[in-house]
Amino acid sequence: MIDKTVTSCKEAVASVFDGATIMIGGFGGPGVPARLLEALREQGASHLVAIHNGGGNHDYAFGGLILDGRIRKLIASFPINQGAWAFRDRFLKGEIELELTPQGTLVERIRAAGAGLGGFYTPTAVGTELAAGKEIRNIDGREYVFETPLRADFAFIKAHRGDRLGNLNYRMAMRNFNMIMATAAKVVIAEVDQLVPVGALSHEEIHTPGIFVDRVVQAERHPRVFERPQEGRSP
Amino acid sequence: MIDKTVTSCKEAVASVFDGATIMIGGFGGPGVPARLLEALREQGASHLVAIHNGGGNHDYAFGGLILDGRIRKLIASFPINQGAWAFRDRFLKGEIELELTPQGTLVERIRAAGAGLGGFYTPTAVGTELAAGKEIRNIDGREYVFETPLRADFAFIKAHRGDRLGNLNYRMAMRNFNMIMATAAKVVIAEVDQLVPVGALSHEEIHTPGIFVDRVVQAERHPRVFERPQEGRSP
Amino acid sequence: MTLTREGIAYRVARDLTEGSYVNLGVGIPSLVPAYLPSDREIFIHNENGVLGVGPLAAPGAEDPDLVSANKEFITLLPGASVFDHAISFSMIRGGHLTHAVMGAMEVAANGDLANWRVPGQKVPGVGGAMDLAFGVQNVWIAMTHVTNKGEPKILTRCSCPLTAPRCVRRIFTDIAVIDVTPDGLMLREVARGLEPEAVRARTGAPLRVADDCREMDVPAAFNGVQLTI
Amino acid sequence: MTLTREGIAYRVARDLTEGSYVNLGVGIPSLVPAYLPSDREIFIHNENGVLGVGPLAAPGAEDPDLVSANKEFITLLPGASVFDHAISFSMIRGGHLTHAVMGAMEVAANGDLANWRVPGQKVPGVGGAMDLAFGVQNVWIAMTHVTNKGEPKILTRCSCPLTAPRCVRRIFTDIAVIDVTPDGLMLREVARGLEPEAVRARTGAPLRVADDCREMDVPAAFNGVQLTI
Repeated sequence: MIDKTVTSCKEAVASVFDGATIMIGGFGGPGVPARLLEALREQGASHLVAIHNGGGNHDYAFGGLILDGRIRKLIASFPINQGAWAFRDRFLKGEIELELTPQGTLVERIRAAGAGLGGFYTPTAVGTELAAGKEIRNIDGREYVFETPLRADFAFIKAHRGDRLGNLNYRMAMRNFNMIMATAAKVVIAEVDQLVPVGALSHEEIHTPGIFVDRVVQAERHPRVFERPQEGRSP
Repeated sequence: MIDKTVTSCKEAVASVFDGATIMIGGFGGPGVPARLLEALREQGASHLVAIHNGGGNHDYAFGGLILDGRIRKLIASFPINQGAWAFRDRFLKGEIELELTPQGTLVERIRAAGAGLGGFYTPTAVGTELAAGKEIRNIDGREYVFETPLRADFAFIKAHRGDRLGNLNYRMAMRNFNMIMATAAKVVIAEVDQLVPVGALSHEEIHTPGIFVDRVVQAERHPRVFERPQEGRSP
Repeated sequence: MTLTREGIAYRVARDLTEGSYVNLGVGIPSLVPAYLPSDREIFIHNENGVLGVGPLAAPGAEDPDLVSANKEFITLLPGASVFDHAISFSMIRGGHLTHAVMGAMEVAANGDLANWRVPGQKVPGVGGAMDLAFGVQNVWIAMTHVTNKGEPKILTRCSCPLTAPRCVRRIFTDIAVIDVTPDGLMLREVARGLEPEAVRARTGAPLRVADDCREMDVPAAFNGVQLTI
Repeated sequence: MTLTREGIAYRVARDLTEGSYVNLGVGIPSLVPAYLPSDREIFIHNENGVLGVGPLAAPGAEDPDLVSANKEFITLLPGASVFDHAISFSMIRGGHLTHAVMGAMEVAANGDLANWRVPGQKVPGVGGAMDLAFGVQNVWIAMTHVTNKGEPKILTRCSCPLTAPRCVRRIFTDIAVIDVTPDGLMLREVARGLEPEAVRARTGAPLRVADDCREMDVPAAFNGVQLTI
């Protein structure tokens, strides 16, 4: 019998290695795998490359990993959210590298990896500094910039319900990056609010089919994800 | 008050013009907008370019349009399904043009149009006759073929439930091409089994948000979509 | 008389027609929903995967899984939908949203927009700003006409890094409504009691005055400060 | 002794380990589910957007919205999911499926596969065959070893149009199991009572015999016809 569940976040993240590339889902509080990230702080892996929309919040979860000096490089669209002071500090000291990419390009690059594509042309950023040095191509009279797939060794994602086959269901705005990141990493680890028996999720409410998921762990929500708005966004 | 519903399939397809490009959803019986297609047969537009996975079934719906000589060109992956004798006849007589594309490339090209991308690189078909004459690019040691977006003037799609805002919900295997085609045409027309009040579909079971949909019409299922397997596929 | 920030938001709201699908940025644009006419169905999109956003959640009634792109706890209207980031940015980049209303640091006469990065800003962040500026059908700007120092923000050419070239269609400020046309900037409306010249004096690019240029129709409650020409 | 078509399907099923995600083509591959060991959880994928396919629907119990890629009415197992074509082909092309089992017209010693178009076929159709051949982790072929005319289908080089180059990993036929290795074809198993030479005689490419080459372990019920060497 297949059983992708593991009994603790500690066990779920045990195989993360120094230098690994990790995708981290979530946008604001919804869909942030905060318990997995806390477990990774305990676990100790460092020199990590993180792919995440923002720059982490304060001193816990992803913010905590940055604070602890465990992230070598961040690929993100908006690392200047209000709570990202740890990132700001390290970035200004030159202790963390940043690859800035527009949010839609970020998710599309991740999707390209998950979908087996070699790259794509997007109009976003043509003629701006974020396209500097990149290939520009005129297609049917419009200019596009070439973007490449983003892959990872691990994806940390968060869903509402999950079963032992790895099937996942999300509530409300939890899907955000989680659904796409689940397709683009070698090892996909899902933190869920609730483990349910196989068949409890209807065929139609499985948003991430188990084929994409390697480990599932049930964890009570980290209390700080309920905090009031901690992040801003660009205008 | 927004009301995207129309009262008949006849009204729903009235604006289709000669020479229009039309995407047609469905795979086998599930998700085939057969009533819209029958209405289009009545409506009379011709010299149409159709984008559909198969070659139509027998003498009704898309098969009927082909039989009637209304399709100038077909972009498809598998126009040799068992019921596609009308396509076969016209193709062999040189009366219909065929652009053959692998099934995954077909849906990805449609998605690219809907997502505002200029094109993408796929590994599928490299080194085969379906990539002949196309741009090949080596990316990170693997070869890919460049594919361009596929747009349409109209998309005919089929969902299970829909509301006046154009929100759509699909049952089981109905999603197939419908969800993607809904993003890639100027006018998206949805045939639904059941019109429901706004709010009857939960936020999470809306698969195609109304933003993508222009017209919704309730129609009883065409009886022939319940027929036993009419199509084959490649090995 | 200038408009207050709320007045600018009110004026933007007047131009959003029934059936608009709108992404609203932070700042003045975020004030727009309060002024949408109740008899028009308009859908607010948030790039984190929601369409059909309602009012902010009442204290104590927050759903932890439901925040805006600005990370505030929100509610959803009937008919609202949730989806992932890939679909959300397909809506944006694919041209499905009818409007994006954003703030700006600078707008150029040709529609160039600069609103993502102040020159010299040490930590950059772009979020969805570029995707919106490149993808949405109508990019509208809602901002004060001049900077805190009184310098024009509407210019012949942007000096800040661009968000997107030639993307802005309409500019709503505290003293004017200006369209970006193929022939340059066109003044459509001026704030109450102001002459077109007063707008021109505060604009850093040539400004033509539309034949039917008129006074903005905004309630007096939104009056800001008296301007000296 | 050759294997029947069911025997080939049975032999394929033995090699599908627990947790496999498998797309099965028409013909012999479509017979595989009947022989999957009941103590292994294996997920059947259909490219039209279902994962976790169960047995065909009983007559009278068909769900009109649920067909296989071959357009037969199917059932779903607990834990099965449905999705759109974009996600379905992400699974395929993105390398998420562990196995694709397909028929073939020709397989070359380097793993080239030809199974989509007979030369001279007047109306072409490719369906998902190329996506599967390019994308799936393990492309396995299940076919008769030779054509109806007795000509080898395993060749030094394919003469039919390719589905994908260098994609086949393992070939299951009515007389042999052959791996495609970087060093060419490797005979792993032969049908009961046959010598490797008998397989070699029916193979149009060099065939090395594995040190541990053994007789296929398939019940006698699947015995086909007696072969003369």
